Amino acid sequence: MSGSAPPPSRPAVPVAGDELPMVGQPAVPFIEIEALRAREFIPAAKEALTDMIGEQAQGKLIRPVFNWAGRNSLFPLHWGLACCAIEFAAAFGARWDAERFGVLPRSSPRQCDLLIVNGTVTWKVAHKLITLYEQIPEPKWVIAMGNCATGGGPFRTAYSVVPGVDKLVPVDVYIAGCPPRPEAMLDGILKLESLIRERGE
Amino acid sequence: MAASAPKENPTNPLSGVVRPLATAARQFTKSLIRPSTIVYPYERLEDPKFRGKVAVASGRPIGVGDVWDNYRGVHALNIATCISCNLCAFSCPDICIEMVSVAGDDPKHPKKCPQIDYGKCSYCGFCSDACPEGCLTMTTRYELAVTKRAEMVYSPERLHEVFQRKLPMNPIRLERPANEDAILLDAPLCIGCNACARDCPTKCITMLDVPKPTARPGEKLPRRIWKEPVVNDSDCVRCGTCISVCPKECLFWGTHK
Amino acid sequence: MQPDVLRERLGPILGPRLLAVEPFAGTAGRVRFAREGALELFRAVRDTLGYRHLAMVGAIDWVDHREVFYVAWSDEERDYLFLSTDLPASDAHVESATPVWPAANWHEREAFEMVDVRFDHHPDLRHLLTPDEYAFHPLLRSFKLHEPEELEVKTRNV
Amino acid sequence: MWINMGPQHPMTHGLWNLRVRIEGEIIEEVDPEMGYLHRGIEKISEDRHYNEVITLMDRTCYVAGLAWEHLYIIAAEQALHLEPPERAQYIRTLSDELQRIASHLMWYAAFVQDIGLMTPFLYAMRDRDLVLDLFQSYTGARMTYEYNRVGGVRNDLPTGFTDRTRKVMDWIYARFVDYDHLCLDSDIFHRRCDGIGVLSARDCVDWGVTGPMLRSAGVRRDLRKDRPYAAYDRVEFDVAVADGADVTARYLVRMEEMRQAVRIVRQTLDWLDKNPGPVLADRLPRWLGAPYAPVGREGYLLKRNFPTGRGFSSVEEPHGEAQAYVVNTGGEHPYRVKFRSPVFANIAAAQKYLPGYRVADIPPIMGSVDICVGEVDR
Amino acid sequence: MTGATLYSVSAALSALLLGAVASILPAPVSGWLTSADVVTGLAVLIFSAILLVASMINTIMLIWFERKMLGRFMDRRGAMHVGYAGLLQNFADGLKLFRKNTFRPQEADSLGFYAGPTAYMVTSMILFGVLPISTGWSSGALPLSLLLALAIFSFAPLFIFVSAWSSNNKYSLIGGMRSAAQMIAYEVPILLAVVAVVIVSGSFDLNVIVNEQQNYWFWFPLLLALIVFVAGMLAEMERIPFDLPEAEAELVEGWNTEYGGMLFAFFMLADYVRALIGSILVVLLFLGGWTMPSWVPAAATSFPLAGIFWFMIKTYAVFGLFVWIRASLPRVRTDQLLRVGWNRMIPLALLSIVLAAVLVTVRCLPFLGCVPPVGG
Repeated sequence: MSGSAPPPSRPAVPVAGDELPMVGQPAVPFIEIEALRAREFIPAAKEALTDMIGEQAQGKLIRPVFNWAGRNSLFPLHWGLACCAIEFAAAFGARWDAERFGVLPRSSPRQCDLLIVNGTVTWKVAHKLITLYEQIPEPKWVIAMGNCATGGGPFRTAYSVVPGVDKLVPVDVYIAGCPPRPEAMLDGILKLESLIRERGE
Repeated sequence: MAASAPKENPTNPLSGVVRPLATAARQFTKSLIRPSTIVYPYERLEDPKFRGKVAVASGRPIGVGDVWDNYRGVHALNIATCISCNLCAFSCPDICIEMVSVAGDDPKHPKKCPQIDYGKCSYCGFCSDACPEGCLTMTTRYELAVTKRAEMVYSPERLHEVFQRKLPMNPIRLERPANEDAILLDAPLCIGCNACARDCPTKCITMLDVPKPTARPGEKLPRRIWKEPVVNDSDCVRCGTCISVCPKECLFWGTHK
Repeated sequence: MQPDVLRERLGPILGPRLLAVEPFAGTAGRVRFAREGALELFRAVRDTLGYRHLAMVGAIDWVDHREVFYVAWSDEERDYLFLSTDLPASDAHVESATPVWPAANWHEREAFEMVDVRFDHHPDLRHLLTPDEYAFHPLLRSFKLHEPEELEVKTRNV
Repeated sequence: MWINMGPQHPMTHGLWNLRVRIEGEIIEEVDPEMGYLHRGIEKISEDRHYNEVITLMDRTCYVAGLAWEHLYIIAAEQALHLEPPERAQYIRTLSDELQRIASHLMWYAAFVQDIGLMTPFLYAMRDRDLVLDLFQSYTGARMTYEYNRVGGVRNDLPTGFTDRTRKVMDWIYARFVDYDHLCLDSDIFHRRCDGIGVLSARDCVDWGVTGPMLRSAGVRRDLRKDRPYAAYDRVEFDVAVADGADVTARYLVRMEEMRQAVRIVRQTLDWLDKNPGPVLADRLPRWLGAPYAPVGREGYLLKRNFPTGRGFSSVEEPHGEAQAYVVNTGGEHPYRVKFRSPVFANIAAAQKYLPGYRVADIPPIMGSVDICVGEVDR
Repeated sequence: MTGATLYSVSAALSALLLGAVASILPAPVSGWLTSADVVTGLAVLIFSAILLVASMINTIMLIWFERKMLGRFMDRRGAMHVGYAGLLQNFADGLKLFRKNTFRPQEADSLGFYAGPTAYMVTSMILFGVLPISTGWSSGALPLSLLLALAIFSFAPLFIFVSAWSSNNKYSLIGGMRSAAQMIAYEVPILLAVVAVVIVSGSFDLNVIVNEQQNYWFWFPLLLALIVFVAGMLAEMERIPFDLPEAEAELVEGWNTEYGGMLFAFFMLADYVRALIGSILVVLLFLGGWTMPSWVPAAATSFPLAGIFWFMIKTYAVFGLFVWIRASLPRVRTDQLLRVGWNRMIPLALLSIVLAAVLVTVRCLPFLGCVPPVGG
């Protein structure tokens, strides 16, 4: 208790526990979002079913189902490299909540499908990155998040930095940004989903 | 109040379990109807409805609106007003801007405009700060996921497309301060070749005649055109193009006495 | 602590090995010393003057010679003290400060790998940041970074 | 048995490797291995203009970018003999303190995960995003700000900023109670964190440990008080000190620092409301007024002589005391830039505060150190 | 609560099926096919198939329930975009893991590596055959069904340890050892807490235990035993605050660090199967199973499948409690966990036995009514 200073000045606005005074209008109402999603869900489901039936006609019943499963449950490796890792974490925070898309970070590469390279890759860590990539079982994808992973970023002239992670492992989606916003990362994951849908596995 | 570490565990097992449970439960009841998640593809913080406000859901803030005016995303380039001064490329710390030719009116002297590689850009805004004409600005666009590395390179035309989309742009323009620095001429070295006046992006250099001195006996006059550049300081954007094209290195930075 | 006070108190201990004490904004002063007196100076600075906390050790390559600098903090003076010594580039070594300040350990390892200054009697002088195989010292002026254009060419062939 | 924790391990919060020798579950010896994120920032800085180094500073410490910009800027201004206007000083103070809140919230989010608490991570990230929104509204980016310039700051605060900031501060100040309910009032939290990772004040000083780790050992040392920079001599606040030197004490210190930061932010906001003015120094060398004309890479400055100088700065960034040393030899690039990160020393002391505890104690102890590998490796 | 039960339905189905098949077959075979033993055998098969599918779907929905509920505790939404409200998310996860490459690390022991997760999964799933969900759920009376359930339930640590040891990873090994130590330490208090229930109800048969709770549920008189049982179950299920074997922060993923693909899905699924079974046991032993107290209006207890309906409601509520605890408490340390297990939980459980004995002796409780005669 050595500080014994007066308690910090109380806020002038009545805090009343925790409510922040409402400045603007409420955000998009819950019902509206649900309606939007429902409106989108029905055509999407219809389309998916038509796709499946079409594929089935070609004698491929199972593949579209697994494709659907694979693209909707991408487990990224829980690995923070540098700056982008903070935005990576923020995307799993309450505001953006990447888990909505079934993206759930796992700590062991054996249980992942997706390697998100979120930061600068140095030559010292390069072979470890390759090992981790190899430990991910097939089918697997790689996202180069941010400019350092894409091409070395501001550090690409340095002696210790790999100028782009595509020199080490094949990259499926590049996300530009320094660092990309969490929305941009989610956009990259959605792009990967559509890529899997087009390309198969 | 200065913090003070307790000597022993001040909580007892019962309240030490109940208090956290109660806190979590309180949050649960609050977020039951509307958690503070922004449903990203459907809701975006840069939507006008959030602008100028603290976005609120169920009485809780989920984001501060009005933050997008200043955001540094993809550039927008107005090719029409670009003067090819090269300042953006010079000021880029990451060397991601390259001046490339765009198809223009004059096929003989194509205009050079910036091409930006977003795989290298660090979005620092130095280029748009340096742009003297305000034709290169940064917009709020940030979704840049591509499947091929080459798609990250935005040609001037593509940047112009972004400009035409009329996205919200960074409104904070910096005042160009009174600048004492000027292009000075080391007159005896000049040969009057007109290179500076020809390449000046703002055409603020005019070549004025200088009187041809009469040669004294024994003295050999230099072979040159008897003109000298004069810089109009109020129009000059201080891009330094003239200095770099000068074959005799007779132009330099300085201040008027 | 003013520079002249520093000179008065350090002078008798170091003698001629104390080269100069210059004022340096933001610190109590910049003490320049010859490397032979390193350990005595460190001890004196820590025990006599009370600069118990070593904040930073670094090295600069001045092409013809190398400079090693130490920054220490005193809780009583509430100020930093800047020590620096010049070493010839051909034979850059100085006594390690680890016996006096344990905190110097990693700083000296870093200075060793970056600017190629050897610290005598250092307990564990190996690379800290770069892999052990790196034979070059990046922060030497003679070491040049890749040119960006050159890098493009180089990586395109990979 | 030696086990490697890292470079890919949930405990590390960054790219480093903690090699631990254990006997049963007891730690016998540790050997931190750094350098996996060494990007040569000091070397690259030698090839950049004074203002362009700022873009590297944000990436050096990615959780406290503005504090590191401030650190570099003070040293660079001293080396270049420039003085920023007073309003810029206040804005920098404001930025530093907002950054302290954001950084400590990030620390809190990472730390609670280390002891197995899942929920507060989300709460802290949610509230941190509000602070980042404030940053975005005046610097234009969430994490890499590029806001400070040699001689001031880039732009003034936008209209309505102070009101918004006050509201967000009120909200966050009320949230700290929730955080304490989930941690400090939890019996298991005390069982996990009390009395582990003890590093006495004497060892702290010997090993160069600074920041909340030092203050948790009862040492009242804060550069903002001892050696005020920017506008810290004109605002009122208290130094958060705790005794115990363990993980709980560090938690208390950081929580108190966030409260004090809110206090400082409110004071600077009041001052900024009343005192408009310029935010960038008038007479900058042409090549420093970044927006106005860069100097180019070919060296147009050769025909002019600029003053030389050395700059040394030291600021209290969220992790501790950071130092910068900038040598200006009259060129357009700094001759040498040297940074010292507080985390560098705090990790180096791991061989002092880890042995003797259990493997399960490593995450809370290392979590309480608040590691940002970017600034250690640079 | 009479009428069609799951077993009677499957018996009828079996008889129908066999009758149809027998009608087109010659006499000796058809006679054998329609004999009581064969019909019963097929009925059991059908019964278990239905049970398996139902419990699988239930487990997967339980994961969805946890993810959504955890999301609300954390002020976020949880899985949401796969299927409506994320209902299909876990099916996608399961299918994806099924599709992934199965592999074995080079140094891993082949037998243990493959057998461990499989056996873990199977022993967990078998339990559903033992636990009664509603009246007449299973045909035969199992007089010692509670003991059987607990015996199978506590079999799992062995397989965890086997798979952890055979995957040849330091983190797995530490996790496996922790898991074994922790499960053994919490076996004893769980059994002792169960003894209290057995004393009051007078039987090891779960059906009887539930029927004993017609008048009042056991949670109130046996609150102490309930607390011990829930804490022990948390440890058995390896959930926060007792999820040390998988402690993410220090042991990367604990004993399943080296597992991926289908084997990992086995672990994941078996974990939630165990969580479901833990909740079911709590409901059966302390919350009256499928019964409702007599003061509840008859309309609420007599509609078709009311027993299963109430049972599921209670099970999910209990599981919600586990999620709530997970959302708000940190993880304890191994030594603390074991100390609490041996030094605190066992005395508490012993005390609860004494209380149960007193209860049986006194027989009547104020406001609650009397205990039915022992063995009834």
